[in-house]
Amino acid sequence: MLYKVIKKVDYKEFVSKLISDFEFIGPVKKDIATHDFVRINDFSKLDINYKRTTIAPAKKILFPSTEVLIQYEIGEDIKISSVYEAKEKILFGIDACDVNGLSFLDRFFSEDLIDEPYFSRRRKLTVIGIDRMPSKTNFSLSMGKEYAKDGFDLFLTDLKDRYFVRVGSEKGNGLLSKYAITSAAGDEDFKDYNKFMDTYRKSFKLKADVANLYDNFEQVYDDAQFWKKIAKDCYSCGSCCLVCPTCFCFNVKDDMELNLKKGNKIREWDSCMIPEYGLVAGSHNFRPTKENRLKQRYRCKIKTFADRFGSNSCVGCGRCIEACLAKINIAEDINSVKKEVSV
Amino acid sequence: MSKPKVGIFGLTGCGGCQLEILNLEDQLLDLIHAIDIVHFTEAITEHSDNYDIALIEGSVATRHDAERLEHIGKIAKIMIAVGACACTGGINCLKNLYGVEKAKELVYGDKKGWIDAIETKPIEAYVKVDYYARGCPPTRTEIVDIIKSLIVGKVPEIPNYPVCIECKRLGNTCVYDLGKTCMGLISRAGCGARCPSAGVGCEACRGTIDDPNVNAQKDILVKYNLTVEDIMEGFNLYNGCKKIEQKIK
Amino acid sequence: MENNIYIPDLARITRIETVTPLEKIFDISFIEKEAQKKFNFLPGQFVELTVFGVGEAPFSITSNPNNKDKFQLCIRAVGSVSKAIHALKEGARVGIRGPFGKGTFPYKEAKGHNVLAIAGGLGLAPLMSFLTYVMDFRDQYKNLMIIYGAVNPTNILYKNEIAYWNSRDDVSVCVTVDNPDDKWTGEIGVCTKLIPRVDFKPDDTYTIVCGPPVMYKYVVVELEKKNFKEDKIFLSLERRMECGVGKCNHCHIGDKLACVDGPVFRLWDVRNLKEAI
Amino acid sequence: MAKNLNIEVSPLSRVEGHGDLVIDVKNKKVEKLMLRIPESPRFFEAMLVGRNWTEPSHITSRICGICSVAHTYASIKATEAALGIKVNEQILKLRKLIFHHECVQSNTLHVYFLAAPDFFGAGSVVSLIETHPEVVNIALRLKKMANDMVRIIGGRAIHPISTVVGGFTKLPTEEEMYQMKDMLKAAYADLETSLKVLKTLKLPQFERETEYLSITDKKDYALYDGDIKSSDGWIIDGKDYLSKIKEKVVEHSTGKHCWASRDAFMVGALSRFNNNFDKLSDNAKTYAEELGLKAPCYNTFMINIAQFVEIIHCIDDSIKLIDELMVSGLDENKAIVSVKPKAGRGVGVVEAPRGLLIHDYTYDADGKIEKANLIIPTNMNYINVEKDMAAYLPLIIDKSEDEIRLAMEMLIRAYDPCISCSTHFLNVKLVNN
Ligand SMILES: Cc1cc2nc3c(=O)[nH]c(=O)nc-3n(C[C@H](O)[C@H](O)[C@H](O)COP(=O)(O)OP(=O)(O)OC[C@H]3O[C@@H](n4cnc5c(N)ncnc54)[C@H](O)[C@@H]3O)c2cc1C
Ligand code: SF4
Ligand code: SF4
Ligand code: SF4
Repeated sequence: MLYKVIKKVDYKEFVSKLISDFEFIGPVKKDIATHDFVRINDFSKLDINYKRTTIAPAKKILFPSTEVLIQYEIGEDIKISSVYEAKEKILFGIDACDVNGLSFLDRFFSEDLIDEPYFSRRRKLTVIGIDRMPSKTNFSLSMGKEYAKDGFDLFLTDLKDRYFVRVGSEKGNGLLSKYAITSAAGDEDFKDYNKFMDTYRKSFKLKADVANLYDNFEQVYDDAQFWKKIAKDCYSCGSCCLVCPTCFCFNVKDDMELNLKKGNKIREWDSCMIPEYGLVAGSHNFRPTKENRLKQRYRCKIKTFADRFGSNSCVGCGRCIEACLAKINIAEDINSVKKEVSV
Repeated sequence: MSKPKVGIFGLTGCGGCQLEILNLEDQLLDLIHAIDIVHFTEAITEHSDNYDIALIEGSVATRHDAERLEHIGKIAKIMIAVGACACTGGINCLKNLYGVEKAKELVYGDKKGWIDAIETKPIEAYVKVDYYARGCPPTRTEIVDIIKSLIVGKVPEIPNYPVCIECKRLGNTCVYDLGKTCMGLISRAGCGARCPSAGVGCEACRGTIDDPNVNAQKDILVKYNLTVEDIMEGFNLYNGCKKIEQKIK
Repeated sequence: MENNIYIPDLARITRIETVTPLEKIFDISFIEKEAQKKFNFLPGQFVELTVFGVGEAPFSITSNPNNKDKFQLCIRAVGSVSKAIHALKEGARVGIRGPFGKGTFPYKEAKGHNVLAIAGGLGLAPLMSFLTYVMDFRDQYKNLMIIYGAVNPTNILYKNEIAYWNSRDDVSVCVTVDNPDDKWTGEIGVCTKLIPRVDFKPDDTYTIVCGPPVMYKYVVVELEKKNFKEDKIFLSLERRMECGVGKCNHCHIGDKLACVDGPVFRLWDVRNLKEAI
Repeated sequence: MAKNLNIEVSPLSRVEGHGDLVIDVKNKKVEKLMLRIPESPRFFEAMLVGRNWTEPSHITSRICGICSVAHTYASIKATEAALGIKVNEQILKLRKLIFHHECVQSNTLHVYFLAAPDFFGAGSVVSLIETHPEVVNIALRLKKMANDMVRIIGGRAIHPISTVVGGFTKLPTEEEMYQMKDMLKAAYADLETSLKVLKTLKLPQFERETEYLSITDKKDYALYDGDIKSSDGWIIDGKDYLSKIKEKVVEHSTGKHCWASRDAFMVGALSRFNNNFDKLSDNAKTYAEELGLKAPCYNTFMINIAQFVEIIHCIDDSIKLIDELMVSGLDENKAIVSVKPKAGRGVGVVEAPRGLLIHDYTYDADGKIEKANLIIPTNMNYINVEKDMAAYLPLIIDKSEDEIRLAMEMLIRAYDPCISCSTHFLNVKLVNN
């Protein structure tokens, strides 16, 4: 990897140029409670010091909450076409666990068959990550996802008077040479970087004990009492899934215009926490209770992909914890699994 | 079903649902080509007693309403309840909470005998309802979706998940985070999370999802320093006929 | 552009046969010759069928994989897509994606062994592509036995095929119904009842099962009583599917996906997938 | 020619809600003539009792889907008056802005969808699509513009959401403000075309002078705020409405009848025009002149023209309001003022599209409603409608039954009676005092 530094004064210049030259998406204060990743036209709107994790994860840029997969026109012939728009965009200011979330989706949507609607956008997306102190609910350290090894073009770390820049791709390097004044990172910079990372890692308040989770999870899986307790307050509202940077479930539906000539196949975010998710013909539901569903979600987050990809899909960003009004907490529940099996 | 004959009828309500149909603007002309509107008091003079689909707005609040509804029910093959008043009784049910006789007395005094008013009920209390376009008012998209589905021959997809899903799809800040309360957790989505999007808690004008976790709602309320009564007040607004409070123990 | 995995190929319904009050069989062939040529499926695989304007749903291919110029689906009218296709006429156009599913029936592995097929209701349809394949290469397999349970005599699918199997002495067929009518002379009751009568050697037998979700548990119990081996039993599992290509995730079974890893699974795998049956 | 007539139109179509018209003529003598409202009364005054101060605007908005913004604000203003709340300029301007567009929406609906088919001899807007597609398209565009305005500011086109006691729960974004301005400007072309079409219409010549009631303001063409003014020469503060406006329950109709200085009065677009025409935008004044509408005007059928003129005024004034608001941009911190419940009475008076609308609430110390009284425009027009009919019928009595039926229906429709709201009732006790 290439390591560089950029001075704070030059940083502003750099980002402002990107904002004027590209479709630039970054964190903006939305209201008293949250930030959102939206298009930015003016440097002053950018606010990288967001405290919460921002409700809608950046996945929405690549995998929008509703999108048209294909379009068709019925006449003499039936014409079918894809319609996804794909523009060069810069996604700025997502933190390490979100970068890891994106990497997960990259892998997921390319596993086996490639999801073109996703990748047509991904290929044109430049990701500039930035380190920030963990929020209250962030436990990415426990999940091994507090640091992004790849999946970005540039990754910035704030070293007070300058940014330490990890250059993750040729594209990222190109941007730097075209738009920024940088210098190669030296010993001093690395020292400060290490100091920052140590403090950063020490700042995680929420921890999840994932040791032996892979096996323990199977052990508690059929323990109805355990799940009853865990899921007691769950509304089956699905918020946890929709805010998750690595949740990918969707529904597909056909929508015909009233003229009955043109139609779309649309996909929209779905959640395994809502009852319909497992419903099939004959009104049989494979996951009829909220307990079934919650443990399904946990399985998907903290087990399934350990099998499939060798690493869990949960990046520990803590969004689901913030979003859950029933105060269901995945990190604490991971700890409960451990406790249940240890006692 | 090709070009079905459709009647649009109003019982006791505010006319907003019928207006929502007139508000289709971009789609109104397509709609008129796709279906044959044979009855629509609010918009057209011609009327006919020959229709396949009846869209009913408003709740049953007089004997006259009940008679008309039963008459329509005998003719129409498909009955669609449009709007909270027709689906759940809607805001009209507040009258029941107050008491029909008492309400007559309060408003009409000694002339109350002139008034034909009975306990408010949703239309399903009198006729079999096939589909519900819920909400106060329902969204035009949903009304159109139901009609479209019937034309192309599919079951209309009415969400049975809570409003939170739509909030999250839209990227809304949860109104609990704005320091207000919201019924969205147990209310049926399909409105496009209009209220939370406007910074106001959901008032459950589309009723609840099939299996709401109302007990959790109670627990949560305590966490947010609220009581069941607080939330029931809100819930009664559109669901006074449903007596959901009996579910909350 | 055409690498969009969600774009279906256009196909035409060439023949419709009403088999029961609920089910119809559809012969389908692609409009583009190229698409038809490319379409090579294995027994147990399924397609995603679009009725334009209505939606898409997964259906198992029921025809013989050796038949290259068309394929067949047997569809029960239960919901939007299935009812809509029932309303279509011969010549109507539909969209097809697939074939999908890596988990197929053990048409190769079972060669040289006995084959026991157990079907409940509509579950016979997915087994048909395998069974017709076995019939084509009948001499490569040992004994073949088909146990089929239907709700009542009118709901029995593939009556011609059953009659044909009955006419041959190298196939044994047992059909049972839950609710017999006056004319019914065959077996009565659920299909699990017939399993104890199977006299195949467990080590030498491949069993394939398909039926409604509730059936599997009971069938498996009966099979195990007879010592049938977990790795020689294959179950075709149904789940809700929105995409068919492993992206929408609705068909999760434990850590696997029915659409990609299935829909046919070995009992050994199913055992290790929580909540599979 | 009909000597004896027995007309019953039930239900009256193209009016919001249900109404029946009964005319009985024997030997050219009018025996019976009445407008009957068989719809269920909805008892809003009863529904309101005991509700928290946050709710009345949501509840009363449901009195009428067509004038939900007007009810929302009559209600909010009554509550704010009772709780002693003053809102800031920004809130006030946004309120006027959203208020204008209910007027545009409703007037468009009435002029183009409900009344126009009569003048073009079409049975409904559906037939109008065949014969006059350009008119229908203009109407659809105008309505969409107005609905979009209400939706952007209020969160929903019918029964707005963000409009609450104390201000707004959410403000339009800067982008939306400019978007609204563009939409408004784009509407002028359609108004130009409409003018040409309206000029070709031959409205019946029928004059009957009556008392005209509306609100009035020193600066504005009063819609959102003002004192109550009568063409008979008096002006009162809204809260004193009971000193002038009386009402009673009548048997043949569930809508109450009202009167003020004389035995009947008129409210709505024509009253507003007659009382306040000098406050109209210059542009609107020009349009009025071109269409031959001059104050005072006593022709009931001209209500439709007054409604059209108001559309012009509202669009002109909206652009002005947006420009004023955007001078310094919208300030999130001024979106809403804080509210504390206390005991008290408050009256909210606004102009709904159909005329004067009054909400009158009394709150207890916890901020719950003790007593509510609502006066609705269609109720106020009742007697006047019947008097118009009685005066008009003899003029056309020589026509065929069908023609008479149509002429009478047109006359009633000119008032744009919103019957769904008129079906709810006044507190009888108040009538007695
Ligand atoms: C691998 C595989 C192979 C299959 N093979 C066949 C086959 O060969 N033949 C065959 O007939 N079927 C087969 N099926 C089943 C078939 O896919 C379903 O019957 C089909 O998806 C139904 O689609 P539909 O649009 O007709 O029904 P839908 O309209 O989707 O509804 C079907 C049923 O699902 C439930 N449901 C679904 N969505 C909702 C909702 N939103 N709200 C409430 N209830 C809901 C209801 O109970 C409804 O009756 C197979 C399924 C799989 C997974
Ligand atoms: S865990 Fe929380 S966020 Fe997730 S579905 Fe349950 S209540 Fe909703
Ligand atoms: S499961 Fe929760 S903590 Fe894990 S990645 Fe998803 S939202 Fe973040
Ligand atoms: S605002 Fe209401 S509907 Fe939206 S997420 Fe929060 S609780 Fe759910």
